[in-house]
Amino acid sequence: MKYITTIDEKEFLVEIIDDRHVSIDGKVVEVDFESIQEQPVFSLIVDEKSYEAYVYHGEEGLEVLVKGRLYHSVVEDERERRLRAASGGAVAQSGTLHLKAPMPGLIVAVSVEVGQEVKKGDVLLILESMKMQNELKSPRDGVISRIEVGAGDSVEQRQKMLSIE
Amino acid sequence: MKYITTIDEKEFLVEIIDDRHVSIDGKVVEVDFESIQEQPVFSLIVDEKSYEAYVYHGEEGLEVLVKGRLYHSVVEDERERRLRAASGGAVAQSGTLHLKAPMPGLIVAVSVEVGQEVKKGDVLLILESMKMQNELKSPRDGVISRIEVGAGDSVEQRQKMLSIE
Amino acid sequence: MFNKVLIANRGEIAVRILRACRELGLQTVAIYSEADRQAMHVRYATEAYLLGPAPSSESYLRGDKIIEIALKSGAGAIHPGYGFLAERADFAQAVEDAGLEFIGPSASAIAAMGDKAIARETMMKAGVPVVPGTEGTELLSDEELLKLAPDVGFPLLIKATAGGGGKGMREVTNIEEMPTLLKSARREAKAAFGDDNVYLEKLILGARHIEIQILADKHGNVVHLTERECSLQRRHQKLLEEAPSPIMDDDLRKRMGAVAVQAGQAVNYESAGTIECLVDSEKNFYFLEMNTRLQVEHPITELVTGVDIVKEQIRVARGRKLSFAQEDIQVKGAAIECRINAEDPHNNFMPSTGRISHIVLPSGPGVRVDTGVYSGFEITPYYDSMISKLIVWGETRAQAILRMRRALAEYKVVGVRTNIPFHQAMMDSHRFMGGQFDTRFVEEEFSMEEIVEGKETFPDIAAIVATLVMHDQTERAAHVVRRGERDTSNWKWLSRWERLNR
Amino acid sequence: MFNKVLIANRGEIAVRILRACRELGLQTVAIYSEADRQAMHVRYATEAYLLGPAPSSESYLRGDKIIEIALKSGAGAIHPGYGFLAERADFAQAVEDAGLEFIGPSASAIAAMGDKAIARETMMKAGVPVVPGTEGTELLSDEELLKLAPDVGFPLLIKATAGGGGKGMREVTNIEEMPTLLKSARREAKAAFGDDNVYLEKLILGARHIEIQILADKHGNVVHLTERECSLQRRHQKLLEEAPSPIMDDDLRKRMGAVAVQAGQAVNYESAGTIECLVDSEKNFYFLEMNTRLQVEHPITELVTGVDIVKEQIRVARGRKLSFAQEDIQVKGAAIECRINAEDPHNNFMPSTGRISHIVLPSGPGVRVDTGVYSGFEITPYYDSMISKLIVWGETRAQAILRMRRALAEYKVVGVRTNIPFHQAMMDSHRFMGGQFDTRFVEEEFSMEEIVEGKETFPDIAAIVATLVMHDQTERAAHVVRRGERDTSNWKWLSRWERLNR
Repeated sequence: MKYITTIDEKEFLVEIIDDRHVSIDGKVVEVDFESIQEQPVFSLIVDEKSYEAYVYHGEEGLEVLVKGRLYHSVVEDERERRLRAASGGAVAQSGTLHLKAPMPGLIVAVSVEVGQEVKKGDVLLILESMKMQNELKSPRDGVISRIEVGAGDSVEQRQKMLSIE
Repeated sequence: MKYITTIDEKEFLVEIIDDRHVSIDGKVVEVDFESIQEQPVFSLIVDEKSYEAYVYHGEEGLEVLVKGRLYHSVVEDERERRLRAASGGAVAQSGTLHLKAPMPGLIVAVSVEVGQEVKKGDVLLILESMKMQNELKSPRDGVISRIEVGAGDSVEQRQKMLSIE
Repeated sequence: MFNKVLIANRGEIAVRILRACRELGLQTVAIYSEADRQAMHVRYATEAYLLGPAPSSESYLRGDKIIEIALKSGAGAIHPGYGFLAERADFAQAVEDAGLEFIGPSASAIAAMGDKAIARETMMKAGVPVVPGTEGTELLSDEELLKLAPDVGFPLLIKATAGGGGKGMREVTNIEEMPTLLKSARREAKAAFGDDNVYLEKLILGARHIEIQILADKHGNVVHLTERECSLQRRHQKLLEEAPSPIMDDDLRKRMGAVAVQAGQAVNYESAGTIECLVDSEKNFYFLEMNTRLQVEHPITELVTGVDIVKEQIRVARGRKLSFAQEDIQVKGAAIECRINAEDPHNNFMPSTGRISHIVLPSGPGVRVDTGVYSGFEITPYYDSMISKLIVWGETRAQAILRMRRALAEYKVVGVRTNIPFHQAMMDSHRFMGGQFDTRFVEEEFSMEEIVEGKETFPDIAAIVATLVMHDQTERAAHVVRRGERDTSNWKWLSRWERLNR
Repeated sequence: MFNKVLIANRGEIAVRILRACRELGLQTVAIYSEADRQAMHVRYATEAYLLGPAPSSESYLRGDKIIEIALKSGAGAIHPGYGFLAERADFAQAVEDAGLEFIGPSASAIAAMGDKAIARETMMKAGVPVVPGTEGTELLSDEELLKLAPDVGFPLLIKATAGGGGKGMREVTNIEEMPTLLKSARREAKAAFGDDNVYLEKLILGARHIEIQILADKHGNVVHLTERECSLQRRHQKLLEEAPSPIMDDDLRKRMGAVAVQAGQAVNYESAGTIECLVDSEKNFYFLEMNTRLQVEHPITELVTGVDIVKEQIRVARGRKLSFAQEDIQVKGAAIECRINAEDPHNNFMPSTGRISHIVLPSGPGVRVDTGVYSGFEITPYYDSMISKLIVWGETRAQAILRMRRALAEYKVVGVRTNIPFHQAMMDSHRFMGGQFDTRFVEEEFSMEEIVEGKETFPDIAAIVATLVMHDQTERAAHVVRRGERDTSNWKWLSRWERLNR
């Protein structure tokens, strides 16, 4: 079985040969992979090097914690990859982005207006939660197309707050 | 719903009135019972006294750990109780008792013979396991009716070793 | 003398105090909001009483209700912990008026020292140097503060008079931005302390934040337990503390200790308290404020002095004399505390809410964890984001740093983001290792990304793990594998894991 | 100088050593049997190598294979931990012959001190009092031992010459029972150490078992780290240790310390070692044996002296001088260790195997847990039953006892029985609290049942909990309740819990 696995924007071609062998980018390695009972923890021994991985489902794909660093992964098999390629691939990137509340809280201030151009990193609004004021920044360049909240509003977790075209 | 709950040989009549009320031996108490997420742990607040209980399935019934002490419980509803009473109740007590290996190990010695009378607490055999020699004692008075293992035998966990009539 | 203590707090500090009570053989009463029914402090206490809904203003800040519960339960004393009602003189007074023991200083000491403006004046009168700022103790309006600001000089700080922990604090670089900052400082102070009064203080650049722990009994004994180094802050929130301070010398320690004891004596102080100072590069120190309560970072002092500060607080509240004298206090080794917050250090330290699906705490030699969370704990947006404190001791500062690295590597939290990577980067920072930092270091000079960049990464390992996990999941879904006790598949899968993560 | 260490052990001690290596910045190599593939030490190490099947004789006792792995992996040193190969002179020699560093004493020191009979002779020659027994160093047959027994006098002990930890030890009250006991002692010794030689020793009644920790470097420095009290034993297995000993005084400590250092010097000792003594009621002491390795109970010494014994072992193995001198060693406070074994104290301490379905470790001030187990860990019958060590420190012995009570109450193990109730009863025992006990106390005078009997019990609470849990389970089964995210039932049920326990 062949997979295209993306780790933080870097692609790996991973083929599962049998229970003890995997090839990664064409290189065959011997793997000893074990799920730890009752825990979301896996032990992987590759060429006698021991790795402990904590794995959980993130927004898209699995989050993998290895040696203190968190890796975001997307695993696709060849069919999935072809389907995505056919449908235009990275189209979502340039479409509308909805800024959702990362946690419930109170809108302290909205720093932008509809129609305003924003750069990646610009502060869009301030959300008060956990007794802290948190600046929410734009994840990319764009134009504010819609604002659905105002200062003083309470928002629920994942509530849409504004949109960027 | 009414239950007869036996805790270490003491019987309690427990009636569940509603989500917040239970009567125990006729006395109504207010209970706040909560299961702790992801853990076999329950929090019970009765009359503002706080109890934390660890609960798991034992050989028969639930084992309940409260304030450092383990309680063996058997919970029966009225129907179960009637059925058991009809079938003779404590008959098993005086029937044949099979001594099973509490863990895998090696039989070092068998201290009794078939036909021998034994008292509760007499050593029946010695099982070596976890690098220790463990004396297995008779759980009650009786006569050895059958011996299925000998010195030098390896036994599996829960393997029948001998029987007491 | 009381034998039952009500703990008017939640989270790790409630558990910390419960442990101290248990070690003293005292009965305990926990209080909880609706959001905290499953919390460790509720399960750990002898008794537990519901306070009210989740928001602090309806639960942990309801002093009236708390006193009512103390009386009803027969608790003879109330320990306020830190935050919430800990530095409210009116609460301390109400506790006393109800005939209960407040485990902390007297209401008058809290009023004198807890109000930052009055404290500054008290210290100035006693001849202790203070950071220049708005003198006087009257409450000032925005208009008055704007008028006084140029005299204090920019940059300056707006600080909450009832404050602590950086809440209600704002840095001001010019008069133009001041009105807006005053407004937000007052709002934050109101939310945190129920009091929106603020004052101004000159910002001393290049300074270190060093504080002295004191303990005092009802018999006039005041002893200091040496210093803590607390310069590593972000938005005026301490992130990491250590004892002793890398810049400390015997002379400075003696001088600062003497001032701290003097400050305590000036207000007939009782219980634990902390004198916070700024120390400039010439080792001049300025009184900043006194925290009339237990500090978050008290454990590092416990580790280097061997004194259990919380137990000592309770002992002196019961009328006992301090169990040690000044000459008994010796600093041994070095201790570091990392505050583990549910915040994403890769995303501007955004708080992270949700359920901790799995947690592994570090353990072993020289490692202490104070926490109130567990696998299954839900982090709500109602309270602050600190989920635990990781504290280590080492024979030397270098060994403490190496041990902290080891402990951070063992600490695993699944389900929410934490600032563990920040602390790991800090432990690798040459500036930190060299002890070369001031209060602006974290915000202005420290780059987590830079330090992380140089480290070895394992994207290939992550790729193999992710692929094997997904592969197995897909296989299972396709074949509907029977789940027996023994699964011969090598990358066997746990149903719990699947359920947890779906 | 080596930078990579192979740890030739498993369980808590492997994790302990791995932590020390990590804190020293050293790479680590773990070895494991087929039963230990999921073990913490495997996941914790930089590298991990499979040794063989579960039985020790095919895995952790395979010295040849372990040296081969060390060479293959590039490890420059081997730390043997305790048990297994730790006191095998032939293994230490083979390690040295392979050009590797053995983190422990030289093969000749192990041979001189590790063999109990030779050790006795060495000590006698040095003028140190020893417990009377079969003198001489030749290996004795059953016939010879039976002939010598009356001279030694009854009661006496059969002890394994390669022994330690009570394995292969038998108490003999008369000549008639001796042949059988010799046989079983030899069998146990063979299984534990691969060597079935035994010797005889007079049983001193009313004695306390007190041992002195020493540390020595390659430069001739030998320092003692004061004593540990280890009298609380059952079947010659230590159950609970403390430091300092309640009977110790400065003079006795000085005398015993001097003898311990002298013993180390007599064999050019290097690394950590322990001189075990019996101390009678007149405070006369007799050399019993020397353990030429790290002891299970080393952490209590670490807590009262501040010295990290394992790190120090590694440092001296790298050729460094000891980081302290005799005069730097001061005892501060008191420490207690409870060995947490998977044994049922209510059922004759029968070992308990099976899966730990849930475990909660105590934490907070003054508490240390050294362990290799976790929720989900399977306890197999292949290795010993100790699953962890709970160690506490207190400012005084009384405070350490109170803290241990608190920690034991926090320690929860679900799925297997443990001896926690035994330790709880011991902490409540007046004899223990008064420090009034000898090596026979646990077996002959201590009754767990008696102590437990006086305690308040909560059968009604257990009844309510059990009933609510069963009721809910039945309801669910009957109605096939849909499992949504939010369950409005007040005694909601977790599917994981059900699965775990079915």
